[in-house]
Amino acid sequence: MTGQAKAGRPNQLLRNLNSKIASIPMILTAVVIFLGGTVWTVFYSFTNSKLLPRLSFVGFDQYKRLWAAPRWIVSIENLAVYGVLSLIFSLVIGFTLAALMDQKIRFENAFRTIFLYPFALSFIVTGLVWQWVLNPEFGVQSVVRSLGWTSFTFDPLYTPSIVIYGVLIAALWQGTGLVMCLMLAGLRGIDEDIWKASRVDGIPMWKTYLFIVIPMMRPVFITTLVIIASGIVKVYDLVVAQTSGGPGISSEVPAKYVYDYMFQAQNLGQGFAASTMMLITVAIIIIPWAYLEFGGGRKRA
Amino acid sequence: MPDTIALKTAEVALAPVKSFDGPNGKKPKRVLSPRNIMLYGTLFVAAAYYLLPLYVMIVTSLKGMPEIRMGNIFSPPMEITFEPWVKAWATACTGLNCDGLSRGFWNSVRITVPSVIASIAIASVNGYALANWRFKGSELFFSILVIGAFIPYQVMIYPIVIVLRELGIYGTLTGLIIVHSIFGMPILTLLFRNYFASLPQELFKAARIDGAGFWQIFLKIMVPMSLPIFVVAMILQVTGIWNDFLFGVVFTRPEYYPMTVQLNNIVNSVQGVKEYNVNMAATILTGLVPLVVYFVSGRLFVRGIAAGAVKG
Amino acid sequence: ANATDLEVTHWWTSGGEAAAVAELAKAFDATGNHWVDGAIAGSGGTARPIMVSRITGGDPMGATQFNHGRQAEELVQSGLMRDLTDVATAEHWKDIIRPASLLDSCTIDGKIYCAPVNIHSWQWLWLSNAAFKKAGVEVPKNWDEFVAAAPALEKAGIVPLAVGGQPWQATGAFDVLLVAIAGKDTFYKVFKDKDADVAAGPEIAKVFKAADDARKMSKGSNVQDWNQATNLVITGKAGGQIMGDWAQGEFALAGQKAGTDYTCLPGLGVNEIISTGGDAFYFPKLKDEAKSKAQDVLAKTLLDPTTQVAFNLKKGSLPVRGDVDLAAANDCMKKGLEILKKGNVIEGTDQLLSADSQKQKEDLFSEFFANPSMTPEAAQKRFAEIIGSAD
Amino acid sequence: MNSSVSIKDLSLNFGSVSVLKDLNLEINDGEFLVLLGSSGCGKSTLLNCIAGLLDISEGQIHIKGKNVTWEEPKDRGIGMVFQSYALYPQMTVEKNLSFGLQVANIPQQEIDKRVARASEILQIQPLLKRKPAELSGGQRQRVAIGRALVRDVDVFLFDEPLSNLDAKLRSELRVEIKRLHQSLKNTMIYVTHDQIEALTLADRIAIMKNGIIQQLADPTTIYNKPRNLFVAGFIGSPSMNFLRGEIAKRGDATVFTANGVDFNVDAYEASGPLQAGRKVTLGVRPEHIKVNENLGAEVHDATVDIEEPMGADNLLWLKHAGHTMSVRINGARRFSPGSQVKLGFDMSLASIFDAETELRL
Amino acid sequence: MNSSVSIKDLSLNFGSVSVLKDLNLEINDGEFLVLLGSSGCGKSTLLNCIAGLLDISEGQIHIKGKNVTWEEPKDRGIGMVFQSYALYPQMTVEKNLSFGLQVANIPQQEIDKRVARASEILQIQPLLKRKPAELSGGQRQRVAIGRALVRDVDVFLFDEPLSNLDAKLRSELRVEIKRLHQSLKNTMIYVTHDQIEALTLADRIAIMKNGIIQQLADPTTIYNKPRNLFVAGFIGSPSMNFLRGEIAKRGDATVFTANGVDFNVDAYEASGPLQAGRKVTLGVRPEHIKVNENLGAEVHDATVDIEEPMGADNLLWLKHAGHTMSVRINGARRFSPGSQVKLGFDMSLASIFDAETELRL
Ligand SMILES: Nc1ncnc2c1ncn2[C@@H]1O[C@H](COP(=O)(O)OP(=O)(O)OP(=O)(O)O)[C@@H](O)[C@H]1O
Ligand SMILES: Nc1ncnc2c1ncn2[C@@H]1O[C@H](COP(=O)(O)OP(=O)(O)OP(=O)(O)O)[C@@H](O)[C@H]1O
Ligand SMILES: [Mg+2]
Ligand SMILES: [Mg+2]
Repeated sequence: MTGQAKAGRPNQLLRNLNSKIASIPMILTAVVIFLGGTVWTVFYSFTNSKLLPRLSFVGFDQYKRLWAAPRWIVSIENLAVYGVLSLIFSLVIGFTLAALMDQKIRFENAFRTIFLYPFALSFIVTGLVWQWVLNPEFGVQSVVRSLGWTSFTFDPLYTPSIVIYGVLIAALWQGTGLVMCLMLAGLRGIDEDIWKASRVDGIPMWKTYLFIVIPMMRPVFITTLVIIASGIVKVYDLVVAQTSGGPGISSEVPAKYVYDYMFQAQNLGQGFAASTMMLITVAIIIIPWAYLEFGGGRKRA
Repeated sequence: MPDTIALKTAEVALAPVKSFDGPNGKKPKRVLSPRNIMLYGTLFVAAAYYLLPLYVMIVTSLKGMPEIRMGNIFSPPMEITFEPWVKAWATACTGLNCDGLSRGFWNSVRITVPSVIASIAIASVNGYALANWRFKGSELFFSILVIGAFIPYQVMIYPIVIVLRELGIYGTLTGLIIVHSIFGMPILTLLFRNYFASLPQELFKAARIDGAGFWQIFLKIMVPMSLPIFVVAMILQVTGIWNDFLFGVVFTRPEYYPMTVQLNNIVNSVQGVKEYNVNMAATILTGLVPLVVYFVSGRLFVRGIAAGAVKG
Repeated sequence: ANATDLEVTHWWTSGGEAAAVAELAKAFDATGNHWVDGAIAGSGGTARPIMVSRITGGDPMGATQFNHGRQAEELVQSGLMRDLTDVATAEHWKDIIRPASLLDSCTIDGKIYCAPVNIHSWQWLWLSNAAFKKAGVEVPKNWDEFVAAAPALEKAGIVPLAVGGQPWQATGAFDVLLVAIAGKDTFYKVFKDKDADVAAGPEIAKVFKAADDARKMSKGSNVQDWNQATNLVITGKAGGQIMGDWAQGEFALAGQKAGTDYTCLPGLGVNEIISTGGDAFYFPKLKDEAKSKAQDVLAKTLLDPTTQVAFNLKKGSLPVRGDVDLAAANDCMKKGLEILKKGNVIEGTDQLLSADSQKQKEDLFSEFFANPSMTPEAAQKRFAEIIGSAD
Repeated sequence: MNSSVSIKDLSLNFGSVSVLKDLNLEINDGEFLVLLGSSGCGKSTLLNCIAGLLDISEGQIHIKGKNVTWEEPKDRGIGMVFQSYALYPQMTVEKNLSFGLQVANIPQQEIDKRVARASEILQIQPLLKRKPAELSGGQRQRVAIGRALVRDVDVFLFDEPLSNLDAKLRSELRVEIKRLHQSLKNTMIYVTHDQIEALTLADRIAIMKNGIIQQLADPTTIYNKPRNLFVAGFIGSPSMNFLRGEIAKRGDATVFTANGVDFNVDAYEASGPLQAGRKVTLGVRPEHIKVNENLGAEVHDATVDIEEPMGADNLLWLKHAGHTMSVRINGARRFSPGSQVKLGFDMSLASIFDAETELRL
Repeated sequence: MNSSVSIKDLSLNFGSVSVLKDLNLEINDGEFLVLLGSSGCGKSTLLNCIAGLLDISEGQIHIKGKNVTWEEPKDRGIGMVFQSYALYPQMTVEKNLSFGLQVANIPQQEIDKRVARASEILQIQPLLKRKPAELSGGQRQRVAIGRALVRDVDVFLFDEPLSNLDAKLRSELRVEIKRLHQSLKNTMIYVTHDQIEALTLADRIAIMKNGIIQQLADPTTIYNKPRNLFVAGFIGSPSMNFLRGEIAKRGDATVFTANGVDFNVDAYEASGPLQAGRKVTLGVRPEHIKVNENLGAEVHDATVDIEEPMGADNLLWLKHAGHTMSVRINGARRFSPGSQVKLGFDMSLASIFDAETELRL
């Protein structure tokens, strides 16, 4: 009888056919572009391709050179500093603003729009504006000096040791609005009764946020983290627009290294080696996470 | 006993306001309580930080070059001039073409509209398939896709150039639309998948029992229920695609160059002194479309995010 | 002929450059065809990847600017570029173009793939007469005097040496110092023979010493673009700038006169040698027959004597033909032509080094100029390493 | 008895919508008061006002004789248990119980003592190290009660604490809450829309509708002598049978007549005179109608429409002179649909309401 | 009677978790079958398998004699009503009803006819132009039923259709569904975890636990002769009283003895012999214990612990020889906590289970 049932079982490939057809763009993108592109990139990182990809293998030479290049090291350091700080500050500022917005305030719409609008602007714009605001000759520094505080110095973009913070200021200006929105949406999803319970328990508001609400917003933080983190790894436009990696190489970032070596230096192999390093870093962080979120999710649901 | 009720009404009428000792009714609230001062103080300071660059942009764009050279970027223009705006829009030069941003504007529209539509259409169908019609491997492809969100665009340029070349659509608008769809796919699919998964499964089941198929359920049941998430997707995509520079210039030819290319040219091709006022005017003009989209649909944005993004 | 649209990409977008391009376009349009301008701002670094992508992506433009030399080598090898040998023979390019190295750079396996349009030399020091007047010192006649005058300039609130933030500017300045201080032979030993020992040797150490001076003198020039730096000189905010002859276009545009408003010192006034790099146009292979024809027309037009004169006057560079009359040339240009005639020329580093090595050099020198804590010795060590591994 | 919570002329508006209107309520010390009413009638709102979670628009609230109208919730001496439990999800049960105390800077020793006591009373000692997600619904509810318990408060407020639980658990926890009240003797105010909960738990029930208390009395009174039609219909499942008709005199006897059928109502203890001709509604509870047995003097004919066996009981839906009527009989007695039966009505247990004012006569 | 739905050896796994195991079930034509079980036991899963919304792992499903194991839901001749109504929020009621028909390309005339008929049966004609958001819970539920109705199906599947409604509405709609079944005579499979619904509606009840059917029988049998301890405990509210003890002989008489107290069980109709010494569990329903009246021969002493008046009934929680016991008496009889009472047990209505196999003896 069971055998009979099996005989009637339709072809597994045809089951759910529409869904499979509809997913073709996704499958193609995932497999051909992201997976294929990645494999291709890794593959060619072992060649000494110059302007055009060609199959002349040089083993790990590109990687040796990469890790010997001071500019790559600086890029990595910058990304680390920028990444950690922008993660922390985006989350802290975004959450703080969201918490303030959640206090049943007046003009909520106006405030939200103000915090969010920079997100609508491109990095070129953001970079340009902040390049200008931070320009020592007529930006904040000169304004403060003209007010009488002549020794005031604030020129992050022209001081190699702190230039990355100048970039950070602009990045936060652009990105925290979105984080605020995500957090606000998360806060709005918190059960009203939790607030009431904590008020009855006499728990001060800040403690409620810190010890009760934030831990409850784990999914929001994860989504936000994905969005911020994917932005951090990719940071390129802002640096190009704001500092072009300068002064010197002090605000270089990995994505720019990749781009510059692939296209300006016409050394694809080197660029591919650098991208491979980036991909590995991303994979180390993301794959366990993706597994937990999506792979393990089936069992949990 | 209708009289009881009459009596009660009379009673109320006779005794106007009962007064008790001590606190009564609403707790009086001071407008200037320390809490409010802190709250609004912080908000206003933050708002000032966010508005400052916009203010600088606007003020600068209304000044003449001499005034800019003299002074303070924060001071309001002594003499308002719209010259920079005109120049940015209509006469700024890029190489030999001196028609400002205007030539790129329609290109941007031509790129943005179909790209936004295509990328949202594709991602929403993907998200729907992933949420409601899972098949073997669908989650695996999705995981790859999400990891793809972390790959810097620059890394992918070369492979994509090759793919588009092989497809014979390199340099065409179609090619660019595909590229935008590809790079919009990870985050959008994530959003749509989460959103559709948060809709009641029973609706989907009911529709299946009613005999509706994959596309009918999507078009007739799911889409009409999903306005908020479509708004979020639209905002993200309009912003992203309108502001895109790299793809617009790498994957098309000059006749399709978007506005950002002109912006980049205006900003980067300096004629001796940087014309900050023109740059700022160009900047604002370029950002205008996404800004308008924001102002119009900002409220739906938060709602949509609450509905889609937040549920991990 | 029917009017054929030909798209030409380039990165000439500054004031002087754009004016020069307009001359080319005018001349081409006069042939009955149409020049479709595809300018991409932000220097070659931004523009080249876009051009290369388009050529490799199968959607090539009609013609494109490259620095001749090695930038387009592989594209030619992959058969993506049009062979111009026929045009060249018909127009006798071999005879009229000088120095011959320019055409050599366009020649691969005996075939000619590009049309050089100008000669650019890097080895110039531009000085603001007004700045020195303000500081109360004589306008220097060579690099050493300039270094000596620096403190006075600083005291007057003037940045002695303007160096823009773009990496190639610092690199270029160093190369100029190298030729000027270490001489032609050392230059070739380092860049042509890639002799790492020489690069690590005492000759080059002197160059690094000078570069160190330059670095100190350049402190405070908070600008990015080369022409902004030039503008500092024009407006007297900076004493001088090491920059190629294209800077002249900016001076001209600002209405300044060589000799009275500014002073130019070829070879830094030390060693009057100029390099002969330059720009050239490449013509990707096109399927469209009419366009291919138009490409030939454009190639011819670019080297047309009148075009050459008009273009180079605006651009501030030297024409590639020896047979044109540059009566309208100004002081500085004449100096350049003189040197050219004497044959005191070297090849440009773009022709000698791969883009990759150039990029590494740029990384080094942009860091060196921006980071005062990097000693000349450390920098020289890395320089020697780059030369050692250069190709 | 002292009044523990006293609400005076309380009004509350949300914007222009008035939710509570001039509400007065005295709750005695140690009393178990249930606020009962259908969804949206303002029960939770009233409870939140007492807790201080909502700012009232008018009136005063006194707890233990103290005017707390403007006090913060934590200073009112109240503990509250929420429908959705509102446990802090990332804290262990122990932490959930002690967090409020720690914030109030109560010495650790004292905290431990109180947590131990509460968890003993509620028998949640084995759960102390778990997190809420690892608890069943009933256990969560117990922890939520525990959180109020440790705070050593005078007044417990419950907002539908059982409505998220399944039927079986609900009846178990109901008993536990009752037992808790018996041992603690605190004042408890309990919101529900489940009448079984109300009837079993309450010392007194306040039935609300549209923000107004309809009747405030002990469960027996509410059940047997509902003050108006709303209360009568609201309490009892299945609902009281209502017949619309009028009073008439048949000789000496007073009868209720509807659709041409008379019911002798002499046995009914009216609080006022039942004049002939007065339009009234007669209400009879399903269990006060006898079928085929012990019928009494007056016998009515009816047809069985639907039978609903419910285990211990059996519910019959009958057709009787144009009305549909439900009757509850012993579960062992079965009737098939369509069969003819005889009914007897016990008028001493019935209710008669004026048709217009809807008040009980 | 023909079998309308027949499930053969059905198994279903979610990944490695087995939810349904080798399940066999024959449902007769026109039968009202209720699937009853606690949360998570697999009721909805089974229903979804029948509907074709889940792919089964093993076995077959036949509807009306046709093997539909791999058919699409729409081709199985079933209609389904969901707990959350699952109305399409953006469509009017009319559109909700006709959507499935339009999808199936049925002529508009026919659609109109069917919608008219369904809305007449369910009395929702005035609502046809509204959207679901503008309907009350009960109305929504009715529309949901209507959606199944218009499709003219053989088998109706209900997944806890009433559990989102309040008690009053629930009991009203329960009657309506019963009436609907009586008039349509379709096969209906109804999932619930509310035993009252199960008992009142079902022709037969299938009680499930962990994906296995524990007992499949008519309500009376289930209530009076539960096949095992689980069924006995699951059905009845408050739950059956269970006493753990053993069988003993006292002279001729067979007794059940626990905590030193004997209960004569001669009146019990055992399906097997009750040997002395066998460890058993005695189950007595609360309504089968008499208090102070009609006690019978054997009298036990007990103390009232808690009283739960529930209107028509009164529930007493008693302490009796170390057990806690619930007894249901008439609502009019009241006892205060602490009072001493005498109990009589009706053993002919009791159940005895083997302590180990938990099966009824
Ligand atoms: N924040 C608010 N703003 C406006 N109206 C509100 C608000 N909260 C409640 N209401 C309204 O006040 C009325 C009473 O609400 P309340 O929550 O007290 O009802 P409830 O009796 O507790 O009902 P339930 O049994 O559903 O919990 C409702 O009509 C509701 O719509
Ligand atoms: N998609 C799924 N993946 C994994 N496990 C599932 C899935 N759906 C249901 N289950 C599990 O299968 C079991 C049966 O679920 P089902 O929904 O049939 O229960 P139910 O009897 O309908 O309960 P309820 O009364 O709560 O609706 C549960 O333990 C549940 O956790
Ligand atoms: Mg409520
Ligand atoms: Mg279920």
